[in-house]
Amino acid sequence: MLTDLKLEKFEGPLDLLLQLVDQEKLSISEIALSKVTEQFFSYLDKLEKNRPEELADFLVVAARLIYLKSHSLLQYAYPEEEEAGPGLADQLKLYKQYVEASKTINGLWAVGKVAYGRTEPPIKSKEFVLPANVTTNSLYNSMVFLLSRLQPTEALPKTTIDHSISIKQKIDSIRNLLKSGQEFSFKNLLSSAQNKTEVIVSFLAILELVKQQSVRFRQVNAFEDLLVTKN
Amino acid sequence: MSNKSKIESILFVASKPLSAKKIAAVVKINDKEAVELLKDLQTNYNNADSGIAILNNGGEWQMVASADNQEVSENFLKSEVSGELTRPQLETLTVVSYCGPITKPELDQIRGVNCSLILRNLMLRGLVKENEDSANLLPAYEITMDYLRHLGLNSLQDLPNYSELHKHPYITKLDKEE
Amino acid sequence: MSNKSKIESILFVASKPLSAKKIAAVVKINDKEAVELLKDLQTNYNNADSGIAILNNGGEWQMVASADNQEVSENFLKSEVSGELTRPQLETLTVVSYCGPITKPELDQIRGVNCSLILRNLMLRGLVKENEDSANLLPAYEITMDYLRHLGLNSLQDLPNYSELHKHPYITKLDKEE
Repeated sequence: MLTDLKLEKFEGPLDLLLQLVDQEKLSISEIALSKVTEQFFSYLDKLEKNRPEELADFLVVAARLIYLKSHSLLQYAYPEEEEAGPGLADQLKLYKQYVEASKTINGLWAVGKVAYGRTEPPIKSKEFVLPANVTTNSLYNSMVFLLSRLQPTEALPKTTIDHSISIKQKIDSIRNLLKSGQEFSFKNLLSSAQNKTEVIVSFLAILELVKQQSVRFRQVNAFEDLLVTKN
Repeated sequence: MSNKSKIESILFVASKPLSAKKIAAVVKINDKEAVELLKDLQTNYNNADSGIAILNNGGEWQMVASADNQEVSENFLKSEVSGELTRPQLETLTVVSYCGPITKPELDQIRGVNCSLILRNLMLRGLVKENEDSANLLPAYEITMDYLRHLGLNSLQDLPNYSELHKHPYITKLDKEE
Repeated sequence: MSNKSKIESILFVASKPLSAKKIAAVVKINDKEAVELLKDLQTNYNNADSGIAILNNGGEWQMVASADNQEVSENFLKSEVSGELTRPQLETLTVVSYCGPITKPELDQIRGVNCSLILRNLMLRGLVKENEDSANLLPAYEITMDYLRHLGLNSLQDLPNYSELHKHPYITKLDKEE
């Protein structure tokens, strides 16, 4: 499902989500969110190139979308869990309310009705009085305080996303694996993983293949190995 | 003369927003009495056909010419240009208007993006200010009287759905978490 | 809005006596109507317990604080003049003291907020003045002689650590960012 929303038009990840949900004519719910997860991810690549400074904000929401998506696919794997803070759908509903309200504010602002105050006091003092708290010491302290605020913040350590392997590459390698056999163990697949990212990518690749109905998997007991079988 | 009339005189001569505390000190009454009288004056002035209004924003009060009469007022004053608001500025101002005083983490959470730059920008334009209450560790942001004057509102409570959007459960929840 | 309310706004924002003729011209009514409405407003305001009065002197009209409240109005204005500076005011005065003469954009940049109102206030209190040197396009602000004298200093160089803080790298660095 390709979308033609323009990246420049998004204020942030919530704005993007809101527009994706609107475009699908869905009302805001966790189900709606998991439906637009893929579209959301398709924007992350473009974002990394065009607006890298905002990537972190988008990744936070991306992580929560993955959580929602995997939750909806594997409900039994998530026992009743107390969620920390408001859910993403609730957060989005709240955000939407303020976006709506901002239209009213914009209207008031655009009308340009200004309530003017008095600018000149009717009486002016003739003699000079030094304010009680102005001393050479207080001036010095205030300057030192200001400088501490101007002190450049240390640059955040830079790190890049681990691009060791993409979901697409992993899917290809799983397809290859299934050419040589009808079935393989998920545990074995993970044993060759180089890092955590690859473990996550492998899992997402399997989910994707299940969704495409290319494979199915079996698990006899909870926490046991998964057997992945070609369809 | 009554304390109410004294407050009326003070609001009239002042050329900037005044805190109720300050007014109370000058009239020599307690803060609560001052607020009562200010509200009383507000009721007298803020009616449909008044040429003067009393604005109230986060503990500060100011007497102004009615926003509806902006055109004639500008004959006697340098007209203040409001300028356009960009979409991020507008969105941030909206959240600060409805939820202020609000801390930056709360604001970031509601908008889903880091608002540091926008806040700085809005402060430079004199539309938002840092709350000076140093009791809190994190500074809180609120809108300025100048912003209120440019919206032509007497107080933020006049915004549509104010009470509903002001005390939203998630915001108070965030408060506790921080 | 009614013409009466327009006149009320005009009297409020104008800080000087206005002729009925001038008022009539702005509201676009004839002089006689204007006088009628002014008298009407006068009846509203000039009652025993009002904090605002409308004076009429030889064809000129002015809104003033009631004479009975003169004391409290003057106390207020005095307290405005002699009272302590707020933190933002003190900080602005500090920057002008250590870094002046300084233009408003430079000042805004250093403090991170718009300093217009504060500067106006510091000037009203005689602490800061606009530099008259018209060689520059932008006016520069510097401290007044009165202020220096009352601080007991012969020159700003006598401020603690002046030479170090005057051209501090954090501040000169901001200049280059512009």
